[in-house]
Amino acid sequence: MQITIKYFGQIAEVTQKEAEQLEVSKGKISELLNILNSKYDGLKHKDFQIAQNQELVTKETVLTGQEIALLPPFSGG
Amino acid sequence: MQITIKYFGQIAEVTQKEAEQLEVSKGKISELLNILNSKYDGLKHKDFQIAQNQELVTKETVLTGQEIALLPPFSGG
Amino acid sequence: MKDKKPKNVFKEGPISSDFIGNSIYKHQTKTSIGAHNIFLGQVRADEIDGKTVTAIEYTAYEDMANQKFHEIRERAFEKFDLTCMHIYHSLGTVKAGEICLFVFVSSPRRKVVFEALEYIVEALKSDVPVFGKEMFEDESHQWKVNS
Amino acid sequence: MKDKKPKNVFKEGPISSDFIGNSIYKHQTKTSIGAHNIFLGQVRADEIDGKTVTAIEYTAYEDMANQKFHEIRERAFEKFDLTCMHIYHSLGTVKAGEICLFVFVSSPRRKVVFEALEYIVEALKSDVPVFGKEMFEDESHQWKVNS
Repeated sequence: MQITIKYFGQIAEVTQKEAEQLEVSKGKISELLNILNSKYDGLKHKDFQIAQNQELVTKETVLTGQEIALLPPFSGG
Repeated sequence: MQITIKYFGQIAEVTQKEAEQLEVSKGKISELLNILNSKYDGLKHKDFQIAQNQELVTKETVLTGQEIALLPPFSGG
Repeated sequence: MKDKKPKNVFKEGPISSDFIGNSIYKHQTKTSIGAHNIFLGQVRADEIDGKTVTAIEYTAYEDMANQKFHEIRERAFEKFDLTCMHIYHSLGTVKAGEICLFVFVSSPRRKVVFEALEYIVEALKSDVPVFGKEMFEDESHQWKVNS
Repeated sequence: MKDKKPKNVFKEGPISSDFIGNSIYKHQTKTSIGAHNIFLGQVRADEIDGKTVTAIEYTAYEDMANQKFHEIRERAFEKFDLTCMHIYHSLGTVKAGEICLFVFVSSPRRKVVFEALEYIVEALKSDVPVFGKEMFEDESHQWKVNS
Protein backbone atom coordinates (compact mmCIF):
# COMPACT_ATOMS: atom_id res chain seq x y z
CA MET A 1 0.00 0.00 0.00
CA GLN A 2 0.95 3.60 -0.55
CA ILE A 3 1.88 5.67 2.53
CA THR A 4 3.08 9.22 3.06
CA ILE A 5 5.99 9.65 5.43
CA LYS A 6 6.71 13.03 7.01
CA TYR A 7 9.98 14.05 8.58
CA PHE A 8 10.46 16.87 11.08
CA GLY A 9 13.27 18.83 12.71
CA GLN A 10 16.57 17.01 12.97
CA ILE A 11 15.04 13.91 11.33
CA ALA A 12 14.38 15.97 8.19
CA GLU A 13 18.05 16.99 8.33
CA VAL A 14 19.02 13.31 8.11
CA THR A 15 16.55 12.42 5.36
CA GLN A 16 17.17 15.67 3.46
CA LYS A 17 13.45 15.89 2.75
CA GLU A 18 10.27 16.73 4.59
CA ALA A 19 8.01 14.07 3.10
CA GLU A 20 7.88 11.23 0.65
CA GLN A 21 5.51 8.58 -0.65
CA LEU A 22 6.46 4.93 -0.23
CA GLU A 23 4.91 1.71 -1.49
CA VAL A 24 5.09 -0.83 1.35
CA SER A 25 3.61 -4.24 2.11
CA LYS A 26 1.38 -4.66 5.14
CA GLY A 27 3.20 -5.27 8.41
CA LYS A 28 4.39 -3.61 11.54
CA ILE A 29 5.86 -0.15 12.04
CA SER A 30 9.17 -1.90 12.84
CA GLU A 31 9.33 -3.27 9.29
CA LEU A 32 8.89 0.19 7.84
CA LEU A 33 11.64 1.41 10.17
CA ASN A 34 14.01 -1.24 8.84
CA ILE A 35 13.44 0.06 5.33
CA LEU A 36 14.02 3.67 6.41
CA ASN A 37 17.14 2.80 8.44
CA SER A 38 18.76 1.18 5.44
CA LYS A 39 17.70 4.06 3.21
CA TYR A 40 18.91 6.88 5.48
CA ASP A 41 22.35 6.80 6.96
CA GLY A 42 22.42 7.98 10.57
CA LEU A 43 18.67 7.67 11.16
CA LYS A 44 19.09 4.80 13.61
CA HIS A 45 21.18 6.99 15.92
CA LYS A 46 18.44 9.59 16.18
CA ASP A 47 15.86 9.81 18.94
CA PHE A 48 12.31 10.00 17.59
CA GLN A 49 8.71 8.92 18.13
CA ILE A 50 6.38 7.69 15.42
CA ALA A 51 2.87 8.90 14.71
CA GLN A 52 0.41 7.08 12.49
CA ASN A 53 -2.46 9.26 11.32
CA GLN A 54 -1.48 11.80 14.00
CA GLU A 55 -1.47 9.42 16.94
CA LEU A 56 1.71 8.16 18.59
CA VAL A 57 2.29 4.44 18.02
CA THR A 58 4.92 1.83 18.98
CA LYS A 59 7.12 -0.31 16.75
CA GLU A 60 4.75 -3.21 17.32
CA THR A 61 1.75 -1.34 15.94
CA VAL A 62 0.42 -2.62 12.63
CA LEU A 63 0.71 -0.26 9.68
CA THR A 64 -2.77 0.81 8.71
CA GLY A 65 -2.38 4.43 8.00
CA GLN A 66 -2.04 6.80 5.15
CA GLU A 67 0.29 9.09 7.08
CA ILE A 68 3.34 8.20 9.13
CA ALA A 69 5.45 10.88 10.82
CA LEU A 70 8.89 10.66 12.41
CA LEU A 71 8.96 13.12 15.29
CA PRO A 72 12.13 14.15 17.14
CA PRO A 73 11.85 15.33 20.79
CA PHE A 74 9.18 18.01 21.16
CA SER A 75 10.49 21.43 22.10
CA GLY A 76 7.62 23.87 21.88
CA GLY A 77 7.08 26.87 24.10
CA MET B 1 1.03 60.01 75.52
CA GLN B 2 -0.38 61.21 72.24
CA ILE B 3 -1.29 58.59 69.63
CA THR B 4 -2.86 58.75 66.19
CA ILE B 5 -5.59 56.20 65.50
CA LYS B 6 -6.57 55.35 61.92
CA TYR B 7 -9.80 53.69 60.88
CA PHE B 8 -10.40 51.86 57.62
CA GLY B 9 -13.26 50.41 55.60
CA GLN B 10 -16.28 49.37 57.63
CA ILE B 11 -14.54 50.44 60.85
CA ALA B 12 -14.42 54.02 59.53
CA GLU B 13 -18.16 53.70 58.86
CA VAL B 14 -18.69 52.97 62.56
CA THR B 15 -16.39 55.72 63.84
CA GLN B 16 -17.56 58.19 61.18
CA LYS B 17 -13.97 59.36 60.80
CA GLU B 18 -10.76 58.12 59.25
CA ALA B 19 -8.33 59.23 61.94
CA GLU B 20 -8.07 61.00 65.27
CA GLN B 21 -5.51 61.94 67.91
CA LEU B 22 -5.99 60.60 71.42
CA GLU B 23 -4.15 61.28 74.67
CA VAL B 24 -3.79 57.94 76.48
CA SER B 25 -1.85 56.62 79.46
CA LYS B 26 0.67 53.83 78.96
CA GLY B 27 -0.79 50.33 79.00
CA LYS B 28 -1.90 47.49 76.76
CA ILE B 29 -3.72 47.65 73.44
CA SER B 30 -6.72 46.10 75.25
CA GLU B 31 -7.03 49.22 77.42
CA LEU B 32 -7.12 51.44 74.37
CA LEU B 33 -9.80 49.15 72.91
CA ASN B 34 -11.94 49.59 76.02
CA ILE B 35 -11.82 53.34 75.50
CA LEU B 36 -12.75 53.02 71.82
CA ASN B 37 -15.55 50.52 72.47
CA SER B 38 -17.21 52.88 74.91
CA LYS B 39 -16.73 55.79 72.54
CA TYR B 40 -18.05 54.10 69.38
CA ASP B 41 -21.31 52.26 69.47
CA GLY B 42 -21.21 49.01 67.47
CA LEU B 43 -17.42 48.80 67.27
CA LYS B 44 -17.27 45.74 69.52
CA HIS B 45 -19.39 43.75 67.05
CA LYS B 46 -16.97 44.39 64.21
CA ASP B 47 -14.21 42.06 63.13
CA PHE B 48 -10.83 43.81 62.94
CA GLN B 49 -7.11 43.45 63.51
CA ILE B 50 -4.88 46.05 65.10
CA ALA B 51 -1.62 47.41 63.76
CA GLN B 52 0.84 49.42 65.82
CA ASN B 53 3.33 51.36 63.72
CA GLN B 54 2.28 49.26 60.74
CA GLU B 55 2.82 45.85 62.35
CA LEU B 56 -0.04 43.62 63.47
CA VAL B 57 -0.23 43.25 67.25
CA THR B 58 -2.41 41.44 69.81
CA LYS B 59 -4.53 42.88 72.59
CA GLU B 60 -1.78 41.95 75.05
CA THR B 61 0.82 44.06 73.27
CA VAL B 62 2.00 47.12 75.15
CA LEU B 63 1.18 50.48 73.60
CA THR B 64 4.42 52.03 72.43
CA GLY B 65 3.56 53.52 69.18
CA GLN B 66 2.66 56.73 67.56
CA GLU B 67 0.26 55.13 65.10
CA ILE B 68 -2.47 52.60 65.78
CA ALA B 69 -4.75 51.33 63.00
CA LEU B 70 -7.99 49.36 63.18
CA LEU B 71 -8.09 47.11 60.13
CA PRO B 72 -11.19 45.21 59.02
CA PRO B 73 -10.73 41.96 56.98
CA PHE B 74 -8.37 42.51 54.05
CA SER B 75 -9.98 42.21 50.65
CA GLY B 76 -7.44 43.29 48.09
CA GLY B 77 -7.07 41.86 44.61
CA MET C 1 16.73 43.31 40.76
CA LYS C 2 15.99 43.85 44.42
CA ASP C 3 14.69 47.18 45.57
CA LYS C 4 15.83 48.35 48.92
CA LYS C 5 12.95 50.58 49.85
CA PRO C 6 9.21 50.15 49.36
CA LYS C 7 7.79 51.30 46.05
CA ASN C 8 4.29 52.61 45.70
CA VAL C 9 2.31 49.76 44.16
CA PHE C 10 -0.97 51.67 44.08
CA LYS C 11 -2.49 53.21 40.99
CA GLU C 12 -5.55 55.43 41.01
CA GLY C 13 -8.39 53.71 39.15
CA PRO C 14 -8.31 50.58 36.97
CA ILE C 15 -5.18 49.06 35.44
CA SER C 16 -5.48 49.28 31.65
CA SER C 17 -4.69 46.52 29.18
CA ASP C 18 -2.36 49.00 27.44
CA PHE C 19 -0.37 49.39 30.63
CA ILE C 20 -0.06 45.60 30.90
CA GLY C 21 0.89 45.21 27.23
CA ASN C 22 3.52 47.93 27.59
CA SER C 23 4.92 46.29 30.71
CA ILE C 24 5.30 43.03 28.75
CA TYR C 25 6.96 44.94 25.90
CA LYS C 26 9.58 46.44 28.23
CA HIS C 27 10.74 42.96 29.20
CA GLN C 28 11.73 42.02 25.69
CA THR C 29 15.18 43.53 26.20
CA LYS C 30 15.82 41.10 29.07
CA THR C 31 17.01 38.13 27.11
CA SER C 32 17.83 35.93 30.10
CA ILE C 33 14.07 35.57 30.70
CA GLY C 34 12.44 32.40 29.35
CA ALA C 35 9.08 32.51 31.12
CA HIS C 36 6.65 35.17 32.31
CA ASN C 37 3.60 34.54 34.46
CA ILE C 38 0.96 37.20 34.96
CA PHE C 39 -1.97 37.27 37.35
CA LEU C 40 -4.79 39.74 36.81
CA GLY C 41 -7.63 40.35 39.23
CA GLN C 42 -10.79 41.57 37.48
CA VAL C 43 -13.88 42.98 39.21
CA ARG C 44 -16.82 40.57 38.91
CA ALA C 45 -20.41 41.72 38.43
CA ASP C 46 -21.54 39.33 41.18
CA GLU C 47 -25.24 39.10 41.92
CA ILE C 48 -25.87 39.24 45.67
CA ASP C 49 -29.45 39.09 47.03
CA GLY C 50 -30.82 40.16 43.67
CA LYS C 51 -28.49 43.16 43.28
CA THR C 52 -25.54 43.34 40.91
CA VAL C 53 -22.07 44.63 41.77
CA THR C 54 -21.22 47.51 39.40
CA ALA C 55 -17.83 48.48 40.84
CA ILE C 56 -15.46 48.05 43.77
CA GLU C 57 -14.07 51.06 45.59
CA TYR C 58 -10.66 50.28 47.01
CA THR C 59 -9.03 51.97 49.96
CA ALA C 60 -5.84 50.94 51.75
CA TYR C 61 -3.66 51.65 54.72
CA GLU C 62 -1.16 52.76 52.13
CA ASP C 63 2.10 53.00 54.10
CA MET C 64 1.61 49.61 55.73
CA ALA C 65 0.38 48.09 52.47
CA ASN C 66 3.44 49.28 50.56
CA GLN C 67 5.64 47.93 53.35
CA LYS C 68 3.87 44.55 53.17
CA PHE C 69 4.14 44.45 49.39
CA HIS C 70 7.85 45.17 49.83
CA GLU C 71 8.27 42.32 52.34
CA ILE C 72 6.44 39.93 50.01
CA ARG C 73 8.78 41.01 47.19
CA GLU C 74 11.87 40.43 49.32
CA ARG C 75 10.68 37.00 50.47
CA ALA C 76 9.79 36.00 46.93
CA PHE C 77 13.22 37.01 45.59
CA GLU C 78 14.84 34.95 48.37
CA LYS C 79 12.70 31.86 47.74
CA PHE C 80 12.59 31.86 43.94
CA ASP C 81 15.09 32.46 41.14
CA LEU C 82 13.24 35.46 39.70
CA THR C 83 14.59 37.97 37.21
CA CYS C 84 11.81 40.53 37.72
CA MET C 85 8.68 41.07 39.76
CA HIS C 86 6.07 43.80 39.46
CA ILE C 87 2.93 44.37 41.52
CA TYR C 88 0.23 47.00 40.92
CA HIS C 89 -3.03 47.42 42.80
CA SER C 90 -5.83 49.89 42.15
CA LEU C 91 -7.19 52.45 44.57
CA GLY C 92 -10.54 54.18 44.13
CA THR C 93 -13.26 52.98 41.79
CA VAL C 94 -12.76 49.99 39.51
CA LYS C 95 -15.84 49.02 37.48
CA ALA C 96 -17.00 45.46 36.82
CA GLY C 97 -14.85 43.99 34.04
CA GLU C 98 -11.90 46.27 34.83
CA ILE C 99 -8.60 45.12 36.29
CA CYS C 100 -7.66 45.94 39.89
CA LEU C 101 -4.57 43.77 40.42
CA PHE C 102 -1.59 43.04 38.17
CA VAL C 103 1.21 40.76 39.36
CA PHE C 104 4.00 39.98 36.89
CA VAL C 105 6.93 37.59 37.51
CA SER C 106 9.71 36.55 35.15
CA SER C 107 12.45 33.94 35.35
CA PRO C 108 14.79 32.01 33.11
CA ARG C 109 12.66 28.87 33.70
CA ARG C 110 8.94 28.15 33.78
CA LYS C 111 8.58 26.01 36.93
CA VAL C 112 9.79 28.92 39.02
CA VAL C 113 7.23 31.43 37.75
CA PHE C 114 4.25 29.20 38.53
CA GLU C 115 5.33 28.67 42.12
CA ALA C 116 6.37 32.26 42.67
CA LEU C 117 3.21 33.83 41.24
CA GLU C 118 0.85 31.75 43.34
CA TYR C 119 2.96 32.42 46.44
CA ILE C 120 2.88 36.18 45.85
CA VAL C 121 -0.83 36.40 45.07
CA GLU C 122 -1.80 34.35 48.14
CA ALA C 123 0.52 36.39 50.36
CA LEU C 124 -0.84 39.68 49.18
CA LYS C 125 -4.45 38.57 49.59
CA SER C 126 -3.74 37.62 53.21
CA ASP C 127 -1.14 40.16 54.38
CA VAL C 128 -1.88 43.47 52.71
CA PRO C 129 -4.36 45.95 54.25
CA VAL C 130 -6.52 46.76 51.22
CA PHE C 131 -10.28 47.08 51.56
CA GLY C 132 -12.86 46.61 48.81
CA LYS C 133 -16.33 48.10 48.97
CA GLU C 134 -18.69 46.41 46.52
CA MET C 135 -21.04 48.98 45.02
CA PHE C 136 -24.48 47.98 43.73
CA GLU C 137 -26.50 49.67 41.00
CA ASP C 138 -28.84 51.23 43.61
CA GLU C 139 -25.84 52.87 45.34
CA SER C 140 -26.03 50.57 48.33
CA HIS C 141 -22.82 48.68 49.15
CA GLN C 142 -21.30 45.81 51.06
CA TRP C 143 -17.75 45.16 52.18
CA LYS C 144 -15.92 42.57 50.15
CA VAL C 145 -14.52 39.50 51.90
CA ASN C 146 -11.77 37.47 50.25
CA SER C 147 -12.38 33.74 50.00
CA MET D 1 -17.01 28.13 25.76
CA LYS D 2 -15.97 24.81 24.30
CA ASP D 3 -14.96 24.61 20.68
CA LYS D 4 -15.92 21.47 18.88
CA LYS D 5 -13.22 21.42 16.23
CA PRO D 6 -9.52 22.23 16.43
CA LYS D 7 -8.57 25.87 15.94
CA ASN D 8 -5.28 26.89 14.45
CA VAL D 9 -3.15 27.99 17.39
CA PHE D 10 -0.13 28.86 15.27
CA LYS D 11 0.92 32.36 14.35
CA GLU D 12 3.70 33.20 11.92
CA GLY D 13 6.55 34.94 13.79
CA PRO D 14 6.61 36.36 17.33
CA ILE D 15 3.54 37.15 19.42
CA SER D 16 3.47 40.90 20.04
CA SER D 17 2.78 42.60 23.37
CA ASP D 18 0.02 44.56 21.57
CA PHE D 19 -1.70 41.32 20.64
CA ILE D 20 -1.54 40.19 24.27
CA GLY D 21 -2.78 43.56 25.58
CA ASN D 22 -5.65 43.50 23.12
CA SER D 23 -6.56 39.97 24.11
CA ILE D 24 -6.75 41.09 27.76
CA TYR D 25 -8.87 44.09 26.71
CA LYS D 26 -11.41 41.87 24.96
CA HIS D 27 -12.08 40.01 28.23
CA GLN D 28 -13.29 43.13 30.03
CA THR D 29 -16.83 42.56 28.77
CA LYS D 30 -16.90 39.17 30.51
CA THR D 31 -17.92 40.29 33.96
CA SER D 32 -18.21 36.81 35.48
CA ILE D 33 -14.40 36.58 35.34
CA GLY D 34 -12.53 37.37 38.56
CA ALA D 35 -9.06 36.07 37.74
CA HIS D 36 -6.86 35.77 34.67
CA ASN D 37 -3.59 33.91 34.50
CA ILE D 38 -1.22 34.31 31.56
CA PHE D 39 1.88 32.34 30.68
CA LEU D 40 4.35 33.73 28.16
CA GLY D 41 7.31 31.85 26.75
CA GLN D 42 10.13 34.16 25.68
CA VAL D 43 13.19 33.16 23.66
CA ARG D 44 16.34 33.25 25.80
CA ALA D 45 19.72 34.39 24.47
CA ASP D 46 21.38 31.34 26.04
CA GLU D 47 25.11 30.99 25.75
CA ILE D 48 26.08 27.46 24.70
CA ASP D 49 29.75 26.54 24.22
CA GLY D 50 30.67 30.20 23.84
CA LYS D 51 28.01 30.94 21.22
CA THR D 52 24.83 32.94 21.87
CA VAL D 53 21.34 31.98 20.71
CA THR D 54 19.97 34.81 18.56
CA ALA D 55 16.63 33.24 17.59
CA ILE D 56 14.61 30.03 17.55
CA GLU D 57 13.05 28.76 14.34
CA TYR D 58 9.90 26.83 15.08
CA THR D 59 8.37 24.15 12.89
CA ALA D 60 5.51 21.84 13.76
CA TYR D 61 3.54 18.84 12.55
CA GLU D 62 0.70 21.30 12.30
CA ASP D 63 -2.35 19.07 11.92
CA MET D 64 -1.34 16.80 14.78
CA ALA D 65 -0.26 19.76 16.90
CA ASN D 66 -3.60 21.54 16.48
CA GLN D 67 -5.37 18.28 17.33
CA LYS D 68 -3.25 17.89 20.49
CA PHE D 69 -3.86 21.52 21.50
CA HIS D 70 -7.56 20.83 21.03
CA GLU D 71 -7.43 17.73 23.24
CA ILE D 72 -5.56 19.67 25.94
CA ARG D 73 -8.27 22.38 25.78
CA GLU D 74 -11.06 19.83 26.10
CA ARG D 75 -9.40 18.10 29.05
CA ALA D 76 -8.72 21.41 30.79
CA PHE D 77 -12.35 22.54 30.41
CA GLU D 78 -13.47 19.21 31.90
CA LYS D 79 -11.07 19.38 34.86
CA PHE D 80 -11.31 23.08 35.72
CA ASP D 81 -14.10 25.65 36.01
CA LEU D 82 -12.74 27.91 33.27
CA THR D 83 -14.59 30.73 31.55
CA CYS D 84 -12.08 31.12 28.70
CA MET D 85 -8.87 29.62 27.42
CA HIS D 86 -6.62 30.79 24.59
CA ILE D 87 -3.40 29.29 23.29
CA TYR D 88 -1.08 30.76 20.64
CA HIS D 89 2.28 29.40 19.49
CA SER D 90 4.71 30.90 17.02
CA LEU D 91 5.99 29.26 13.84
CA GLY D 92 9.06 30.47 11.97
CA THR D 93 11.68 32.78 13.42
CA VAL D 94 11.32 34.27 16.89
CA LYS D 95 14.29 36.37 18.03
CA ALA D 96 15.79 36.37 21.53
CA GLY D 97 13.55 38.50 23.78
CA GLU D 98 10.46 37.89 21.65
CA ILE D 99 7.46 35.85 22.73
CA CYS D 100 6.77 32.42 21.19
CA LEU D 101 4.00 31.08 23.44
CA PHE D 102 0.92 32.77 24.94
CA VAL D 103 -1.48 30.80 27.14
CA PHE D 104 -4.37 32.69 28.72
CA VAL D 105 -6.94 31.23 31.15
CA SER D 106 -9.79 32.98 32.95
CA SER D 107 -12.17 31.89 35.68
CA PRO D 108 -14.47 33.37 38.29
CA ARG D 109 -11.95 32.35 41.01
CA ARG D 110 -8.20 32.55 41.34
CA LYS D 111 -7.31 29.05 42.65
CA VAL D 112 -8.64 27.54 39.45
CA VAL D 113 -6.52 29.61 37.10
CA PHE D 114 -3.24 28.70 38.80
CA GLU D 115 -3.92 24.97 38.57
CA ALA D 116 -5.31 25.14 35.07
CA LEU D 117 -2.50 27.23 33.58
CA GLU D 118 0.27 24.99 34.88
CA TYR D 119 -1.62 21.89 33.72
CA ILE D 120 -2.02 23.31 30.21
CA VAL D 121 1.57 24.53 29.84
CA GLU D 122 3.04 21.22 31.04
CA ALA D 123 0.71 19.24 28.75
CA LEU D 124 1.57 21.29 25.71
CA LYS D 125 5.31 21.04 26.36
CA SER D 126 5.07 17.25 26.51
CA ASP D 127 2.31 16.36 24.01
CA VAL D 128 2.51 18.80 21.11
CA PRO D 129 4.84 18.14 18.15
CA VAL D 130 6.59 21.49 17.85
CA PHE D 131 10.32 21.67 17.13
CA GLY D 132 12.65 24.53 18.00
CA LYS D 133 15.93 25.11 16.21
CA GLU D 134 18.23 27.38 18.21
CA MET D 135 20.14 29.67 15.84
CA PHE D 136 23.53 31.11 16.82
CA GLU D 137 25.08 34.36 15.62
CA ASP D 138 27.47 32.45 13.32
CA GLU D 139 24.47 30.80 11.59
CA SER D 140 25.19 27.41 13.09
CA HIS D 141 22.32 25.83 15.02
CA GLN D 142 21.33 23.16 17.51
CA TRP D 143 17.97 21.51 18.20
CA LYS D 144 16.28 22.70 21.35
CA VAL D 145 15.41 20.15 24.03
CA ASN D 146 12.75 20.98 26.62
CA SER D 147 13.75 20.49 30.23
